Amino acid sequence: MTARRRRTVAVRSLLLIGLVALLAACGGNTIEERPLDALSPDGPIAQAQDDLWRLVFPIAVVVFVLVQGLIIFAVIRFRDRGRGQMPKQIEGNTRLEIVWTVIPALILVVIAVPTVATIFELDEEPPEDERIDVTVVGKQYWWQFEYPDEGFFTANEITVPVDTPVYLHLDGSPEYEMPDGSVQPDPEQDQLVLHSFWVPRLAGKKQYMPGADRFLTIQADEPGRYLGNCAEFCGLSHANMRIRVNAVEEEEYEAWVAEQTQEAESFEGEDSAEARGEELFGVNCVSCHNVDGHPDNQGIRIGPDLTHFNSRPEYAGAIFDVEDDEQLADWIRDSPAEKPGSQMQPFPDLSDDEIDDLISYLRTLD
Amino acid sequence: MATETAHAPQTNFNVSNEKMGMWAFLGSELLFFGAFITVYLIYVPRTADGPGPEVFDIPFTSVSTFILLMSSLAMVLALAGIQDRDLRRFRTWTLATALMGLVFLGGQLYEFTVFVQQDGLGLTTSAFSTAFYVLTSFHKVHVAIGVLMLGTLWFMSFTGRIRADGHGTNAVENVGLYWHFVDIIWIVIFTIVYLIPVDLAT
Amino acid sequence: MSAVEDRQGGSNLFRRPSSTAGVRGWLTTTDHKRIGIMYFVAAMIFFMVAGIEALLLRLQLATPEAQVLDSDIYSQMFTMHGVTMIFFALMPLSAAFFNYLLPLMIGARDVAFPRLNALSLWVFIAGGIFLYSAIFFGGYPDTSWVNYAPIQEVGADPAGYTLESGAQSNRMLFYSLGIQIAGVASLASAVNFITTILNMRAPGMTFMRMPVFVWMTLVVSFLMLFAMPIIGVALWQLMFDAGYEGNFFRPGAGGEPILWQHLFWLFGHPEVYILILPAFGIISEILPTFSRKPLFGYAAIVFSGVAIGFLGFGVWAHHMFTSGLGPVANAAFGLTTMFIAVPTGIKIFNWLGTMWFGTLRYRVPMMFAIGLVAMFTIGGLSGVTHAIVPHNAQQHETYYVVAHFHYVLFGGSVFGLFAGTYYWFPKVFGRMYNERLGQAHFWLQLIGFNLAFGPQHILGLEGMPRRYYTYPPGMGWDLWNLVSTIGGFIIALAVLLFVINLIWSARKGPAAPEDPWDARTVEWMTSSPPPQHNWDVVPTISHRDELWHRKYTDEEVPRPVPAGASPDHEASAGAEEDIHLPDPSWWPLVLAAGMPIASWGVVVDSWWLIGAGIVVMLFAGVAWGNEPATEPEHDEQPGTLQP
Amino acid sequence: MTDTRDAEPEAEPSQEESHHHPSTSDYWQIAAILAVLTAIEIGLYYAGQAGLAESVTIPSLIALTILKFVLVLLWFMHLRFDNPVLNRLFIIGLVFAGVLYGVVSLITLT
Ligand code: HEA
Ligand code: HEA
Ligand code: HEC
Ligand code: CUA
Ligand SMILES: [Cu+2]
Repeated sequence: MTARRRRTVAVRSLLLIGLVALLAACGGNTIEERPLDALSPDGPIAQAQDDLWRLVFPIAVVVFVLVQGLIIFAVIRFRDRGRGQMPKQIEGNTRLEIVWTVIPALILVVIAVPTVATIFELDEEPPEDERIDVTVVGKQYWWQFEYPDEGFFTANEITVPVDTPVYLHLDGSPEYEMPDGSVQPDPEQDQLVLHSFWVPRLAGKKQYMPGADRFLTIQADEPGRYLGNCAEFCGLSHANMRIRVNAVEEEEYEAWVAEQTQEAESFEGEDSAEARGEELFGVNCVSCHNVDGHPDNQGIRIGPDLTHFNSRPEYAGAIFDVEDDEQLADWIRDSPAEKPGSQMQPFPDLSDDEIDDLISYLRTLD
Repeated sequence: MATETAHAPQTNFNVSNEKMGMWAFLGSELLFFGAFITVYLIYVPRTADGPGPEVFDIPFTSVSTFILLMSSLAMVLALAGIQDRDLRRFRTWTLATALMGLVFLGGQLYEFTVFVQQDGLGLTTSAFSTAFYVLTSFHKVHVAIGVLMLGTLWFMSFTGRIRADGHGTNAVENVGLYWHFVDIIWIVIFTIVYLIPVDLAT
Repeated sequence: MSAVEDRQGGSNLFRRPSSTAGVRGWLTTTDHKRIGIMYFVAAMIFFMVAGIEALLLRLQLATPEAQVLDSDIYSQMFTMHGVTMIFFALMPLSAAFFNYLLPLMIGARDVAFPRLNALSLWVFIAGGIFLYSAIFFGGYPDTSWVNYAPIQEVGADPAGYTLESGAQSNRMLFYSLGIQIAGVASLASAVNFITTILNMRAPGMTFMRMPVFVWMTLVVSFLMLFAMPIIGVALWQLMFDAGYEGNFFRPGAGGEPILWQHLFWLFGHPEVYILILPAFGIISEILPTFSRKPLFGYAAIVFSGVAIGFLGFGVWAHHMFTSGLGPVANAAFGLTTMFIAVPTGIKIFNWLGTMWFGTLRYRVPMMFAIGLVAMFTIGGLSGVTHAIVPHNAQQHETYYVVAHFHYVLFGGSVFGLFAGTYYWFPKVFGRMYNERLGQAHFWLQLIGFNLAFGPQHILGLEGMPRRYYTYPPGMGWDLWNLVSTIGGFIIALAVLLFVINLIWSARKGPAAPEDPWDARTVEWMTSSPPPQHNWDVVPTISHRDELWHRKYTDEEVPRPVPAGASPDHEASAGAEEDIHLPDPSWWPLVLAAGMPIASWGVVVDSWWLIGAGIVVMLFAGVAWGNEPATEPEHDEQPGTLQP
Repeated sequence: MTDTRDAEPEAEPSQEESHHHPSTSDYWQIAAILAVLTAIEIGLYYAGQAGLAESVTIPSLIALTILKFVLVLLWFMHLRFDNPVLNRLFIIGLVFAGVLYGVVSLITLT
């Protein structure tokens, strides 16, 4: 092949690759195929953001095609044909300079105006009586959610009604009401680091900033289970800190809230696996985990609130399936081995039976 | 240095390389101290229930500020000395400058011990204290380096690298620039770190 | 060098070394050309190390839930990859070009401060050695090259069930001190190059006759002059927080974590222009040479470069759009960011104008230069889409951003620096590189690069976050990650060809003439390689493309000047004798060595070691000030005491 | 680090700055003015303690500081007499520092 042939072939194959890539990116965006796709909005906030993309991306493509086209044209047309000819020594052209200063500037104005408008639009706070408030705390490496109006906690997964703005308060200096009525700062207040809350199909992300307050609105159009991730590097398990947003119809949401506000069943005095588990839990676990209704509960929130642990399909930053007994046993025995950097201490001294008992107890927490 | 410049100061701007380099460096230093001063200003109220700027001893600091200010005069007189080909005057004022610098440093260090021991303002007490100590310590480091350079200049006047015929004036001038710069930074620090915050705090 | 041999060292402690031969000659050299070569070699080594780190990352990401690296190692690898590439590969590579070419291009015999120049080199190398010694102190930094506070207070694993927490704070110290040291080197270079360009141009070399590469060096030097102190402050603060329980970024004690982001990006954004402008300068030399036309719109290219440098200080918060700065700040920074596309576009179009109607010769430097124009544009356009603030919330911290910055950094800076390496190789080594191998390198790199980073656009928009050591299957990410990994390895192969070509050609390549490319600027007027004193007679400049005007007539379609090129050897006989070259010195090396010593002291918390390092530095500094000139000035008697 | 060696050692200072060399008595006068300004600053501080409004003390303190800053720069550091290129190097730094840190404070404090 001559150098030129080689070049054209290379250029063509590059274009082909680009095209295939583009097609692959556009096709198959259902939530099953691409659960985290940032270009498939399923709510008004993400939609507003996406509208801008749909304006800007084609413009970028046009500029791309123009510049690459000019390059390819020049490369082919003005190649040295070996005739030893010397080109004219052109130093510049003021009119051209003005053209390619002004036109890009105008294009940018076209982009800038809707961008600024959308920035301010999205900054608006949804009216208090139409929204649901959720307080979010990013921990190393899981998310704590509190429904302040209803007064319960959950971890990694929230349930929200569709078509309702959910106003997230990313609370950098969390405080809790203890069982004795006092208000205490988060026990890990000094250990907080940055995280970023991101559920692509519902809204763009927002940093969780220790010591400060940040707010983010999300909203879903359709019922569904929307996936999300922590998007700011936060340590060893940054990749294992997922988010689930369960959007449901209004009635279903009410039922869920009613269930979540229930206390856990107590087995005190019984002689069963659950009762033994409850006791073991009191000895080993309540120092970190809150379980409303547990006889020894101290209201401590170092680990996730487990009152309704079994109602969540996944746990530990939503990386493990809750139904897998064996995995859960491993988790309790040595969680840092299962999830790097887990802040839950290993329990090497618990026997297999004890762990089974604990699991039996955990199964009642739904 | 290339020959063509060795005989006549044929630089494009007719300014010695050293002097130009020094000014560029000082421009960069403005960004350095600027950042520390900004952070300090933001952190003045962040005392985390520890002591705040009210612990500053303004009369004491005023005296050391005055000494540093006057050291700038001494410096410029040392330069005038060498420019007038008067080696003795140069030595005297250089030494005076260095000594005033040392007195300033001593005063500052003494003040630190008072803050730490009597007022309980440690480096780790609060964002305010960390910002205060680190800012003023970096200034001190600059003063200390300046004192060393002055000492070196003084020494050089005995080894023949600074001479009564004006040889070495360049070096004196550049050390002088550095010294005055350290002084003007302190002029700013004195007002912004000491006078205004204390005023606000009381 | 005769000037050096008849030196008179004096009998005191501060003797100057005399030999320019052997290892010792290299260690003590103050010759900007040798320093440039050492910069290049050291930076290339760091480049390969960082590249291998990248390959490890790519291996781990090739398939979902792979087990090549665990989370801890993965974090260390991407942090070191980023830090090394930015601070120890690309910045020093640019410095290598500045060093070697700047004096040649402005017609000087050396830089303004030759010993300071040597200091920059050794400090940079000392910093790299220090950073990589972290392996002996509990591992490499592992919290990304941006290291967002307050993670320095906490570490990647505060409970310490997986990592030892002592080791973690050491890692933070290596990050802050390692970059700090590299920063000192950059700051010193900045002062040096600014002074050199402003003060030491050859007769007739006015500002508007300076080659664009020199202009870009000037702009980059100013960017470094004003950006390095900012990161310096941030890193000191980080050090006090991580090593001495300071409270700069500790929210509990009143610190503001967001201040770190401000300071980091106040430096960080100018930094990215520090990385790209040298490449822009390089291709502004190459495109005209291989198009046989003057640069189109010289003034526009120069001023847009200055404008980019200036605006570059006003856009830093575009890295912080999701950190909650509020709509006003977001809008303002979104706008300034977008409008940087205007001066950059001016450059792109003027380069196209340079090629237009030219006679383009596709030698390897030209191919890389055109590659830069094409690839950088892609990266620039994705940069503009980042500036769409509301949608940035979807893009931020995803592979879409990773794709953006590899397109500008690799597709821009690396392509440009490689172009420059091929272009000036004959000048530096007096030998030609292998053209066919070079072309193979280009095509492999172009393909590998697009395979590696093109798919990352898609990955990012499909929601794949950055800095994830693993990802589950079923996200639609599997294919493109695999493609990206394959691309990464193709790049490695390409770079391997490059390195082989350089090493082989430097020894065995055919001899190169003075001016192999029929070039336009004065560095091609001296011999290849240039003599130590660069010029026998310093050229007098009367045109922008001085050499071209000496070779060709001023007609619209130029013809060779009958007398032929008039390089300046004629008058040279005997000129060498009175050229006073900068003399070798040990003190830059010694002074640089003090820095890692003191820094290790901070890491192991030993005041003794810190003190020792400081003493070494002070001693070297004083010795530096008192070092005798080897060539005694006629009226000086060093060593004699004066009353 | 001042570099005494790599310089052109005989960059005759007289040639460079021969224009107007301030005399030593100029220096003493400037120093006296600086001393007086400092005294006023301290006085202002005490006036503030004694109840003078912040809106008076703080702006005047800042103004006095700038005045001292400029005096040292122009006279002791010879900017008044030297080549303007030096001036510019410093002023660019000053402007950058002022604007950039001003914006950062503004964003952080609001
Ligand atoms: C060489 C380095 C380099 C260069 C030159 C650039 C250039 C640009 N960058 Fe990039 N950037 C980085 C390196 C670089 N960047 C890095 C390393 C990061 C990530 C850091 C990290 O988080 O780790 C980053 C991240 C980054 C972000 C943050 C993304 C995020 O984290 O959310 C943004 C946001 O606005 C951005 C924007 C831009 C813009 C607008 C340009 C512009 O300068 C580009 C201008 C060029 C063009 C636009 C193309 C040519 C122009 C034309 C052909 C004219 C016509 C065009 C139009 C009308 C549009 N960059
Ligand atoms: C100057 C800039 C630069 C350059 C040139 C590169 C080059 C490459 N980068 Fe770069 N990268 C960054 C700067 C750069 N990177 C930065 C700043 C980050 C962010 C870090 C952070 O998040 O903190 C990053 C992050 C980053 C990530 C994201 C990691 C993550 O977020 O989890 C990835 C992943 O694919 C990646 C891949 C690569 C690859 C494959 C190359 C290749 O192009 C490298 C090619 C080079 C070589 C391969 C060397 C040649 C080797 C030889 C000749 C020897 C042959 C040896 C063998 C084949 C074994 N980089
Ligand atoms: C040192 C404090 C601590 C103790 C003691 C502790 N845990 Fe945990 N636990 C945690 C933390 C922290 C997490 C979150 C880990 C993560 O997801 O990264 C956690 C998570 C869990 C989870 C997953 C919760 C979810 O929804 O994601 C379960 C289940 C659990 N712990 C059970 C137990 C049991 C059973 C015990 C007692 C045997 C126990 N923990 C003791 C701190 C603790
Ligand atoms: Cu939390 Cu990343
Ligand atoms: Cu940027």
